[in-house]
Amino acid sequence: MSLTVPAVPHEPGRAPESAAEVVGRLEDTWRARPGLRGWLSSVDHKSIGKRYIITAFVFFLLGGIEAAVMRAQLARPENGLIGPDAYNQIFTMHGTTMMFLFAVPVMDAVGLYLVPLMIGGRNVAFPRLNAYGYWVYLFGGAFLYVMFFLNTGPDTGWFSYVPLAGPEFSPGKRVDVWAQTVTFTEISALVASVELIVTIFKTRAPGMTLNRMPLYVWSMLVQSFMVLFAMPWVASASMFLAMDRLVGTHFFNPAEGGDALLWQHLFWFFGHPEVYIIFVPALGFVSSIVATFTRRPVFGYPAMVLSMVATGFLAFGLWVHHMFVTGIPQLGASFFTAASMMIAIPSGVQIFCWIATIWSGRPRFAVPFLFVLGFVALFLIGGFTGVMIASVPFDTQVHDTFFIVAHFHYVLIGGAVFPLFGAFYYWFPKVTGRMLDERLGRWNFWLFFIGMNVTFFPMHELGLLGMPRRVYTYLPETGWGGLNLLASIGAVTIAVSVVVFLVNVARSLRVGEAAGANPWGADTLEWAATSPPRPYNFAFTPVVESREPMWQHPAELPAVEGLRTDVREVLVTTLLDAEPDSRHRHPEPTIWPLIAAIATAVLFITLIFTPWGAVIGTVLLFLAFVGWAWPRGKDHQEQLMIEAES
Amino acid sequence: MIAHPGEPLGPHQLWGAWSWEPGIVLPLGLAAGLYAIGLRALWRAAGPGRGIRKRDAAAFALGWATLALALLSPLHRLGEVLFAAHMVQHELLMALAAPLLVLGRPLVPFVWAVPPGWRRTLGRWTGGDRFRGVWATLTHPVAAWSLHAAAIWIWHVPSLYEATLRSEAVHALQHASFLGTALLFWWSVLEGRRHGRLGWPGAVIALFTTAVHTSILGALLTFSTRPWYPAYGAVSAAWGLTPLEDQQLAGLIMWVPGGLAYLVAALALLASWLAEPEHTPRRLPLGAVSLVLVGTLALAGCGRSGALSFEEAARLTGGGNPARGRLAIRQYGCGACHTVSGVRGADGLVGPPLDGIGGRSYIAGVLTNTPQHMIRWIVDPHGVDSLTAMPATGVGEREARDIASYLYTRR
Amino acid sequence: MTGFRIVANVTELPTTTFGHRSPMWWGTIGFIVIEGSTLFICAISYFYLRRNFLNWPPEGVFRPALTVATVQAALMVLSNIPMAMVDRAARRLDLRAVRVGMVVCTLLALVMCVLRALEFEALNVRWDSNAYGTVAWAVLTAHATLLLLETLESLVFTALLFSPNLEQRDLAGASDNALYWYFLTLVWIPLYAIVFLSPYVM
Amino acid sequence: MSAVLQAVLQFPGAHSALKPAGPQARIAEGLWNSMYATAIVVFLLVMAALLWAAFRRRRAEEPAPDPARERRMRRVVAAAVGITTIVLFTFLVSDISAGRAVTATPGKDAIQIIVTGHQWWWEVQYRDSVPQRWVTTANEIHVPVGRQVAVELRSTDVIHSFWPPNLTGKRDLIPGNENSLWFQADSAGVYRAECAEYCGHEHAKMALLVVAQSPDSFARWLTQQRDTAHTPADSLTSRGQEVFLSSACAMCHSIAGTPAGSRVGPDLTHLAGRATIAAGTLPNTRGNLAGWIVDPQRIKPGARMPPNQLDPADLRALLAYLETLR
Repeated sequence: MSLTVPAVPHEPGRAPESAAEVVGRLEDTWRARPGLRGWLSSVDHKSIGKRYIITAFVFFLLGGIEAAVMRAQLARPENGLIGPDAYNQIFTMHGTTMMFLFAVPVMDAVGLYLVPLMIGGRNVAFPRLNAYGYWVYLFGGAFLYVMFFLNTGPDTGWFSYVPLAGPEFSPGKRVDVWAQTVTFTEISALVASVELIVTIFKTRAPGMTLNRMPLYVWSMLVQSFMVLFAMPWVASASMFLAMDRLVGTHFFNPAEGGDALLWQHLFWFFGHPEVYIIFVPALGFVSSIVATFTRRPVFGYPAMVLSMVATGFLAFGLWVHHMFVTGIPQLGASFFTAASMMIAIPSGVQIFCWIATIWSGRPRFAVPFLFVLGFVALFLIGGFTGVMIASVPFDTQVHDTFFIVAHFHYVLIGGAVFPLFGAFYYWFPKVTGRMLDERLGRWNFWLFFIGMNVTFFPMHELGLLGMPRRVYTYLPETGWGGLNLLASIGAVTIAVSVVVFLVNVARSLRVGEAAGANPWGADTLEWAATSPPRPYNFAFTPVVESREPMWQHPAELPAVEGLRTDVREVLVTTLLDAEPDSRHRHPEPTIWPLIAAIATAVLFITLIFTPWGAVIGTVLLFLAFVGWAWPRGKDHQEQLMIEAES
Repeated sequence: MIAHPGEPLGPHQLWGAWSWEPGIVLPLGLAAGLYAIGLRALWRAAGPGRGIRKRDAAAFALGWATLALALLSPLHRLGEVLFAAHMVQHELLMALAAPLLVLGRPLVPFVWAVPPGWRRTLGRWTGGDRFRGVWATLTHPVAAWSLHAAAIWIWHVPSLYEATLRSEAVHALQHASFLGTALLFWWSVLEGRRHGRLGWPGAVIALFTTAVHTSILGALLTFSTRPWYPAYGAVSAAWGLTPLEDQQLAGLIMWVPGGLAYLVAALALLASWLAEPEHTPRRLPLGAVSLVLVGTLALAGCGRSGALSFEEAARLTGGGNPARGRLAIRQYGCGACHTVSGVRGADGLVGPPLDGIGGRSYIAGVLTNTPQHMIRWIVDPHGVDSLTAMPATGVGEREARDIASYLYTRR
Repeated sequence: MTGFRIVANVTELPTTTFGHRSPMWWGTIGFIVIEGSTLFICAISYFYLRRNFLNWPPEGVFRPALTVATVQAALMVLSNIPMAMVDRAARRLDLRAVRVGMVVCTLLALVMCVLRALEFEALNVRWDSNAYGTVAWAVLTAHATLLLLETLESLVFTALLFSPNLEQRDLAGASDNALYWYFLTLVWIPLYAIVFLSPYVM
Repeated sequence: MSAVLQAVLQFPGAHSALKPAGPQARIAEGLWNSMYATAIVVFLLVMAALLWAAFRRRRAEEPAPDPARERRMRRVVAAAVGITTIVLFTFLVSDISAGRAVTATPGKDAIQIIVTGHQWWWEVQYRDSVPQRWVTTANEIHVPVGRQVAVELRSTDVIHSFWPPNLTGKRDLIPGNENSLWFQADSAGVYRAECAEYCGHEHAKMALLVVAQSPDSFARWLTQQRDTAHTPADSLTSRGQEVFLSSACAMCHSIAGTPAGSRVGPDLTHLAGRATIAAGTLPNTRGNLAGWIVDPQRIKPGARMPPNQLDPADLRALLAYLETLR
């Protein structure tokens, strides 16, 4: 890294620090601890982010395998590959995995990796909490899969409607496993959202006012707020469900005045924003990629920000359109339809702004950009069907059919997974220091794009022809066989494309072309760090003077000096204008978050088997947090200060 | 307010059912009159569109009209027989009239509407610690939010709501608390952000959370399987609705259009904030860093485009020090009457707000806006305009220069 | 490769900040939002389940007893006074006052925990009797969980104040703890009204 | 009944939202057609714009941030958003008018049916002011053509959803919440309805037939259904009845006119008159019935009906008896 230090010291009377000296001391102070214990104690957002992304991707593969098994079973009518018991577990696992263990975590994971770099910071605001969130997520996912392989996988759908999921109709531990897994992943998602909000609010580089923030950071800010307000609903609902099952409460038991629809309201109040929690970060990916590959800033920055915020807002008003067939008041239908259709407007604004950006830019058709073009096509289709099912008379026909399956796979795969793959190709060089192969990337893209359409487009028609969701088999006379076979062939194509991706990654890690700091000539701050970034990200905290700092100062970023280098220290700035405000201590690596996560896991898992689990787990958790919070007293400067005061 | 005289309203009587209650008409008329008189006085003194912008006045007029529509028109009588109509009335009060009235910044014209002598007394009184303490507490974002939420939820408790249908006084109290807490809420959201209490992110979150909790109350009403307020049941049939449908409609009105009002407000706030130009790269306000070094608070908004940088302001005023000026504004209590961003406690409404004063043509409606005039005006207001309400505060020439330089940095 | 050009120095910035200047304060706000939502959801469920009953509480169930709960509510409101004193003492870095105040508040929290146990009894219904009992218990339990956690946290924090390893910036924690305390005790007032008073008016 | 059987065996189209046979389904189909056409047009336009924006030929030197061009683009984007809003508004208006037509309340002379969902079959009841004239059947609804049918939807266990796509959209059956819908068949035929809400193990095999017939034949059918079962006329069938009453069958099923009165499983009084068994899973033939009685778990794993190890002779007698239950 080349550093330019002013010949005359900024502050008269203080000896100038040589850049090499600063870097040397930072390397010492921020070095990761060696060995397994060091690995388990890491609080670096980059190593945790990488673990998070890889774990989420493993769950993506597991969920994909489950999807493949389902497609194999449905490839022809009355297929005997797996029976209803296995099928019901598998479709539940697929949904639960993709929603709770892949889609939300992977978006958080990428955010936790990128956001501090993009805003010129050294780490997230609460690094230990970040580690804790990851471990809890890992344990939750691992718990679900261990139980699944023990034939105790949940089998009531990722939505676990009561009374089917209640104590009477689902005895045994299967649904308890689901409820606790959800609680685990809620904790990690909530922790990540607090983490990201405070990181974005308080640790931006000086000068990065909120309206100079990259659109991706905006998207993560909106997403984090949505998580903050949405996740408590499903966490409460799953807690209510667990209580109904474990201690005999009556939240959802109609016989004692409970209510089956209460579950649906609570679940969908979370469940609808959930879709946008997955989708909004993808909008951020798309904006980043579009700007870089058209070599101009995204057109209409304020409009883009406003539409993301509007999407976030509106997402909380639409949950009822998941309940159109439960017998909602007829008066309400047109209100709900209007509210549901309205959310198409901000989406439209964004698509038009991107098209305008591309039109007025000079596009380079690298793989990330291809994924963006594919995203627009697929997301449009998903959006159209979304508007259609906002209409109550039409929705009563296609609700709970394969039409809906098609719709939300277009929205989630087209709208979120395609941008995510684009993001993988785009930021892979930053994370690993090596480029992914373009030729394999094109194969990856086209196979995925074609496979996606072959799999899911026919499902629209299947739904209209009357095929309900979540059926493990169907009769030959229904005439659904041909389209199902086609869909299964498409699924194979998608699987091949994912294998191509894995090959590409494996190959690049070994023999990939070295990337350099800014291989794409991009505009945001993460490209000012080395690839891969050092543990402290930037030797000096950069100062931002525009929305495109790297285009404004391609050779030399303005920066501030003066953070301590003998201990880990970060700069805290003001919320709106990002003016330097204080210096904060960054925690040392520590094993306590892992211990606290283990205690959390003990609490939730034993609770399934005995109410005493609550007592045991709470005591363990308390001890873990005491260990976490207890000051280690390493910094004499700080201790001297308090002695001077008292 | 006479809520329920005689027979329940039938559909055929609707258009004749205007309510001319003196208890409503008089305050409404008084508010309009005061605003008009004060606005005339203010604009005559400061120039049209100064102090209160034309769109502020338009917002007030619109808010006033909404208020009149809600309280005087047949809607009011209809609210006695249909819950849904009553809900429309409440939403008009809380989600439309209240924000518009706040945007109209009525306190400024109201103060200008009274004779100068009274104005001074009023200024002294409102400048007092006790009044300011109460006002600061009531308009504290958390307090205003909670009061408004409490008013909305508590009044929907069946026994209380039904009491409004029986007693005029309770009904008046309900409307007063809806409107009053709504005004506080919107003040903390729309005005509070100028005073550093609640930045726009806080305002957006306050609006979002209010949208959510009112939507949920609406949803509870919509999805209930029995009417909460049986008192409506007797007459709603005449209007073609069952009591339950009436309640569902009311819930939906609170939920969807009501919720959208908050959404629109939040987006508008955000849009106005984002619209601040970002064409020219702005330098990091290093002046702020040096101020932080001496331990003062960071200067919100310093260096925003449209205003002068500290260096430029210092040059323009011939050596004024904006940082010292900021302290002087606080010391001399300018904030008791004027609103100045970046100065804690400077949120008075007696005199015109001083932000953006660099962009105005006249000072005090008398002097052209030059730094020299500004300094002269600050040092000796009565020497410039013997009738002015602005007191001579004992500011010296050097401090006045500092104050002027600070004011020119305000957007 | 991008280099850096130094334009400012931040050596003199403070390392201990309070309120919205401190990231921890924002973190506390985040958790208040999460936990506030959870309590709000319990309250919503209370109203939602009300629709399945003709009478509230349902026939055969006594209304909750008010004495203990009212004492508790009053105590919660009043406890804000010592907590506000701790908050102010922390901001002027007065370690002695913070220590005294935190001891007082921790004792108050323990008293509240005891009162909470009695409050469950005062509900006059079991959680598994009917949905009314379930949801009343849910509101009370959700708040009790937070109360218990806050009590434990206060205990640990008070102990920390007497630790030789204490650093100046740890005092900011007193201020964050106070913020959470304000939330926890003030949010109880509407919840108290819902669980204990509303059966008398609905 | 062979006509019914035939119709069932050729049911492509007997379960399709695109072949409406009733007023509500027709409205939904009309909405679909118009929305589908609009979506195609808009999709093509946006894709054309995107591809043109991406691949248009560019002059060698185009000024990057040209303020005049940015202003023009702003106008174009605003116009596009405006058009989007108008299209959405049109959808909304057509949706509301469609919604009104669909949800209009049924007339007073509509036939009243109560459908109760069970894991995993449908109980159907035609009520009457005289309880003796009530008709209870399973997995089959008979309705007269051209007359409104009001269906009350109930569930005793979990949530199910009633959905005859050719006739109307679906509506959930929720324990503790009463729901209802109405439909009308405009032409005679057999339509299939699946359970559309996931309801556990055998959600896939929970279908119901809606048989729309002329008013006369419907009236005949209803009268016939009011009869109790005939007393067995020969020794084989009376042996069959004995088997039925003495084996596990009678513990769950009822046959009017015999001591068997349990309501756990479907009412079998007129079993032989139904087109399918096991909730639309198998055509009601002798072989299928035998297989179903002996080993239901092979056909419908997880179903509540236990396997029955019957002596071959007993089984034959039982089948013969069941075939008399017309």
